[in-house]
Amino acid sequence: MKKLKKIDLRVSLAGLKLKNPVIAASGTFGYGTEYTGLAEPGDFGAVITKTITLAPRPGNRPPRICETASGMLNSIGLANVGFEAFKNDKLPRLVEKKAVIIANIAGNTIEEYVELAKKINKISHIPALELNISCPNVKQGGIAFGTDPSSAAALTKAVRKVYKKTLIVKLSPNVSDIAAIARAVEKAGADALSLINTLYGMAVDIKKRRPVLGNITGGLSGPAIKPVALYNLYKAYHSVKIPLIGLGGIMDHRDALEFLITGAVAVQIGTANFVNPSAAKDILSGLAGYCRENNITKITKLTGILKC
Amino acid sequence: MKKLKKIDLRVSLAGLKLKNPVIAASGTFGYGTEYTGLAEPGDFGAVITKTITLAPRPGNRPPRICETASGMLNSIGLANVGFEAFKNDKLPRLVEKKAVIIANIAGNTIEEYVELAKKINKISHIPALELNISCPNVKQGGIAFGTDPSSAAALTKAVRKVYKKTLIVKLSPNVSDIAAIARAVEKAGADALSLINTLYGMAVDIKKRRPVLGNITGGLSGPAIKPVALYNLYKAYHSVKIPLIGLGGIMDHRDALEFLITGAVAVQIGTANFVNPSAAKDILSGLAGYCRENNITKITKLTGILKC
Amino acid sequence: MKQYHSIQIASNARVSDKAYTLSFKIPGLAKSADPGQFVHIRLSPGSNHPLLRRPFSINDIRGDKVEILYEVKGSGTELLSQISPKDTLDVIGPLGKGFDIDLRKRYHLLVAGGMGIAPMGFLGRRLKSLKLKHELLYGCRSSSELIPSDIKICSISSDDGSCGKKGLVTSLLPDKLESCQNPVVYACGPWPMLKAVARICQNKNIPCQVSLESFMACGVGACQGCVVRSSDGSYISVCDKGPVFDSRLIDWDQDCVV
Amino acid sequence: MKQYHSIQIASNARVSDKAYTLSFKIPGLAKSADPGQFVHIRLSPGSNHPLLRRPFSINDIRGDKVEILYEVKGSGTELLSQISPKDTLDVIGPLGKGFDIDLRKRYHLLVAGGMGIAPMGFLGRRLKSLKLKHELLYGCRSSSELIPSDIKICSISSDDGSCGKKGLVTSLLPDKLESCQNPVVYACGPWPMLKAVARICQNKNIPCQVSLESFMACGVGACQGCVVRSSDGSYISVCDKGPVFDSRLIDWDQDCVV
Ligand SMILES: Cc1cc2nc3c(=O)[nH]c(=O)nc-3n(C[C@H](O)[C@H](O)[C@H](O)COP(=O)(O)OP(=O)(O)OC[C@H]3O[C@@H](n4cnc5c(N)ncnc54)[C@H](O)[C@@H]3O)c2cc1C
Ligand SMILES: Cc1cc2nc3c(=O)[nH]c(=O)nc-3n(C[C@H](O)[C@H](O)[C@H](O)COP(=O)(O)OP(=O)(O)OC[C@H]3O[C@@H](n4cnc5c(N)ncnc54)[C@H](O)[C@@H]3O)c2cc1C
Ligand SMILES: Cc1cc2nc3c(=O)[nH]c(=O)nc-3n(C[C@H](O)[C@H](O)[C@H](O)COP(=O)(O)O)c2cc1C
Ligand SMILES: Cc1cc2nc3c(=O)[nH]c(=O)nc-3n(C[C@H](O)[C@H](O)[C@H](O)COP(=O)(O)O)c2cc1C
Ligand code: FES
Ligand code: FES
Repeated sequence: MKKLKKIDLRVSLAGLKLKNPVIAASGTFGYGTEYTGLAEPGDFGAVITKTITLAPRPGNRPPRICETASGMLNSIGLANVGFEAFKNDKLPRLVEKKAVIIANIAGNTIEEYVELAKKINKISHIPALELNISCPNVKQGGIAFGTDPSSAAALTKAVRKVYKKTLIVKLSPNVSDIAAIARAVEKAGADALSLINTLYGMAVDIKKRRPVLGNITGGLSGPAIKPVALYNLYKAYHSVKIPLIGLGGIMDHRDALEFLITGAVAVQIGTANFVNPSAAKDILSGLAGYCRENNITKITKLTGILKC
Repeated sequence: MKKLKKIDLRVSLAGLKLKNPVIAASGTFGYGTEYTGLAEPGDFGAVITKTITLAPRPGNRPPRICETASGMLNSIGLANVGFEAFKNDKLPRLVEKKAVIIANIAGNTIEEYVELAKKINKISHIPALELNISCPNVKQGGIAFGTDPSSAAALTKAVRKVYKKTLIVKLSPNVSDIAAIARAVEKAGADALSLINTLYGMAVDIKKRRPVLGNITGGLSGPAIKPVALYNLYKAYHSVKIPLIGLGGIMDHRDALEFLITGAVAVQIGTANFVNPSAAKDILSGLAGYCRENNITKITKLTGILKC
Repeated sequence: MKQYHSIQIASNARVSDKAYTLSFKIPGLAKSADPGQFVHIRLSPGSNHPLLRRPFSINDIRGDKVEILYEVKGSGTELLSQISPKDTLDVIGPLGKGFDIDLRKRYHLLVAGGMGIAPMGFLGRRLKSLKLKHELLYGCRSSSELIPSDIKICSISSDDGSCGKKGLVTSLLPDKLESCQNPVVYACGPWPMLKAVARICQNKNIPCQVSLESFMACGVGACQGCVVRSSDGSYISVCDKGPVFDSRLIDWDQDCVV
Repeated sequence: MKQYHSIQIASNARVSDKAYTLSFKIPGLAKSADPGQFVHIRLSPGSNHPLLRRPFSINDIRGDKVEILYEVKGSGTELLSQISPKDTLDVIGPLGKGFDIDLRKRYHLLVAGGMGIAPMGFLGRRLKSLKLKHELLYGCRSSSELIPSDIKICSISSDDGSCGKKGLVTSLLPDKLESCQNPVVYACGPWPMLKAVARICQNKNIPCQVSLESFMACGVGACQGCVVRSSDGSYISVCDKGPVFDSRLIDWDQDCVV
């Protein structure tokens, strides 16, 4: 038997070096320690925290999740312990795990984002920040930052001013023209983009004649949205030069390959963590196997090789 | 055994009377006669034709379809015989079937829509028109009419001027704010709205490292998009007063009930026709059964009874 | 907790109208589980239909075999009922916080409604091995839904009177509680039943533990998808803080989640 | 064409490394089908996984039994291979335009590559009953993929030389065509093979009919999803205008669709 060649799985996101391209998506891997025994932060190239806000948030009324055809809806409502408790209680335990930590944050106003970004900037254990810009912007009348290029740009610019490390902006697919948002955010100083967040969705309980979710509507994730995610990635890849992180419905290494080939430097795993906590490990060995079979020595060679 | 009560399945769409609320969606029931032996136009409350354009269109290069998780992508590219051949060759055969016919049209410019609408207006066998506003508006730099409230309104207004019968506008889900589009179109004179058309999507063949579709991207339909369709319907229902026709992923009567309860007066069946040509008949008997079990004598009583 | 891939099914047999018991051999899980804990099962490994795992209480542990007792409710459990011993499952467990057995209590009353019988087999066996006096108060809709149990039954009720006393299991509870000394109650069943049991116990100042249900995604406290409202108004996740809670911790005025 | 719900499977048996034959009884379909036509099968009625139907040529008709021959390619055919006689399918058929048998031709040559053998059983039987002289030229990758056939075989080829002549089936074709009078060719197999067969026949001015594959949704000409480019540059739907076409009607310079 031939000796297995070692595949170089390292990737770099605008200076942020990761040992592999598989990242845990925000909100699906908690604060990094909940899966102990099933999956470890160190299995991933990086772990993105649940969205953190300045003050703790209780989240939305239950039920908060519901299965749909090849997908799930969630209306967690950014439930989180708030920045202080994150820093004091959650972070130290995650730091022990020696994984690359990316903090994901959200705010109701640009000021809130900026304040949080400043605080995160000071934490030496956190080398990168992901902005969740898909939450309602109260000041702008309920329109999310993520759906308007100029608001997205203004937000990114303001955060860029105070945040000195790797700045990732996570885009919403609930837009007509992802390219416009991607370009605006790139120009405003983002180092990388993650796409996509969940699609707006809803489900109805026909027996109770009520929405299944306590919050009425929620965000759709899982295999059902993979085609939409790939479409958005494809459009963004042809609009910006900064590195892209693809996500949405990735369950196995074949899914991950679709994203890499379309233009992603790295991928995030969300819903798959619930279904199969060893998804990251399985995907990594699948990626290595694919590279081996195809005589590819570095995973970065796959990015954007789509022939159109 | 108790005698089965007869359920009144009739619905009315701004004056257009249908014997039942299950309509064949554009592009999935051809010109109405292709399914002969499997399904008849008369099985439906109405049949919506494949989108018709002024000139015939060859459509996009193959492959044009691809299965995805609980869904399918299509990039047919509005392939159709064009208005003249439709009127002379296709329509007479459909008219023989004695079903309510709704013509679906598209154009590259407002002028093209208007010209087509005028021609359709003269055809006595066609009592209603559905505008497909999800195709690129060349004049406005490639932005689809369906994703910009003011373009959508301008188009609707122009068609409204020349079209005297029931005018339905079919909305795209590829927007951030469906309510804004719905309101704009209502104000511009639409009699009813259909929602949703397909979501933008893409799939990659990892062996060939090529998009699966010849056209690279396509439209996503089927059960995967049902949560997105319900969300858009819910938002539109709380924004406009005109009747709504719901569609997107309806496969059985339980799906149809979710749409009716959320606010639809009628529903359209698209992808389900491919999977099960007797879907319409099955859905209708399922709806009647549900009404019977729940002591509902008229299907119209279900519309919008969602408790939030 | 651990994830066990490709677990071969040992048996899958019907035990009543709609209920089945399924067993599989996982020595590690069998050894470490406590009554009231649950397993989170991926019903069709390798496929994504259904997508999410389904949580089931551990009904019993026999040697290194783990047994669950389930009712066919929707498409997932329908699929499970058709699985045969040559098929495999992907099982995560043991998960959650089980019953907290108070050794000082003189009388341990198990109250089960319908499929709420599921965790009681394991709890009864544990109480027995601890030589703690225990009995089961068991309510079901009808005799056809009655599931045989090893535990000593003190009373049975059924909605239609086809077995035991006609009526709700909660109607038997007050008398029972009167007749015994220093009791503790462990309850599992539908939300309205748990609510009634909790109220009765709280009124009598009798400690009561309830096992709750909720839609679940991760099963480990990461997603916050499975929360219920607690009596202090905050939300608590059922999968890791429960599924067994002190009944006083729950806000019983909220709508039932599942 | 008709839709046949809940069709019980009569048999589903492996016939080679990756190929299976599946049969079911549908008298109406058996009576009305012609060689080259196909059935459109919903693999899991009641579930939407997979969502779309899968098209399969009719391999043979025996009495009122319809038989298909299929290869496991992806998840749909994998599922099909696991289906047992107690399961049911939902079948639409017969669909499409089959082979156009020209009764004036003296020699009917069937050319099959790989699973292209599928429609040939039925075609051979029809030619036999019409007392028309016919033979099969059959190429496969290797003997392990060879599928037994009733038709008189004139030559076999295999890519690896494990059976018949080593090489492509198309390399045997020119000689064969030289040696016979007034022939017609019916071909089914992978696109590159069909392209080669078409070229050879067109060069010799020998009529050639090819059975094409394409992704399909409706199967009845309604969706325009299954088109290929024809030699005049227009798109034609494979499901209703084909799957069998006069080879001159096809633009052989396009990429293979499936
Ligand atoms: C901790 C815990 C222990 C449980 N133990 C048992 C048990 O021992 N025996 C038993 O029969 N049932 C038990 N259940 C309930 C069981 O999980 C559901 O009946 C099952 O998930 C239904 O799946 P389905 O696909 O058949 O139903 P679906 O068709 O999905 O839905 C039917 C109903 O099942 C419930 N349900 C669906 N998905 C979930 C989910 N992910 N999490 C929770 N509930 C869901 C909902 O109430 C839903 O309305 C338990 C639930 C929890 C949370
Ligand atoms: C008219 C016609 C007759 C056919 N007859 C036979 C036959 O007799 N025996 C046989 O083994 N195969 C036949 N095929 C091919 C067969 O339909 C595919 O192999 C099958 O659909 C693959 O399904 P899957 O789910 O296993 O594969 P998937 O996992 O879906 O994909 C594997 C490959 O199968 C093909 N495929 C997938 N979906 C479709 C679809 N909806 N329509 C067409 N191709 C698809 C694609 O090439 C795809 O790359 C025929 C195809 C056509 C169009
Ligand atoms: C239960 C749940 C909670 C989530 N919470 C967050 C969050 O707090 N912040 C965020 O940016 N994205 C959040 N997401 C979105 C995911 O990070 C991801 O963008 C989305 O689920 C699509 O990827 P997937 O299909 O792989 O899950 C959440 C998703 C789920 C399912
Ligand atoms: C193959 C295919 C072709 C379609 N063609 C059209 C079309 O010509 N015009 C149009 O308005 N919608 C078209 N649609 C969209 C459907 O009418 C419908 O809006 C969409 O498929 C969502 O419904 P479904 O999930 O029930 O299929 C097409 C959809 C499919 C799948
Ligand atoms: S199911 Fe994820 S926190 Fe309980
Ligand atoms: S599959 Fe629909 S036209 Fe051929």
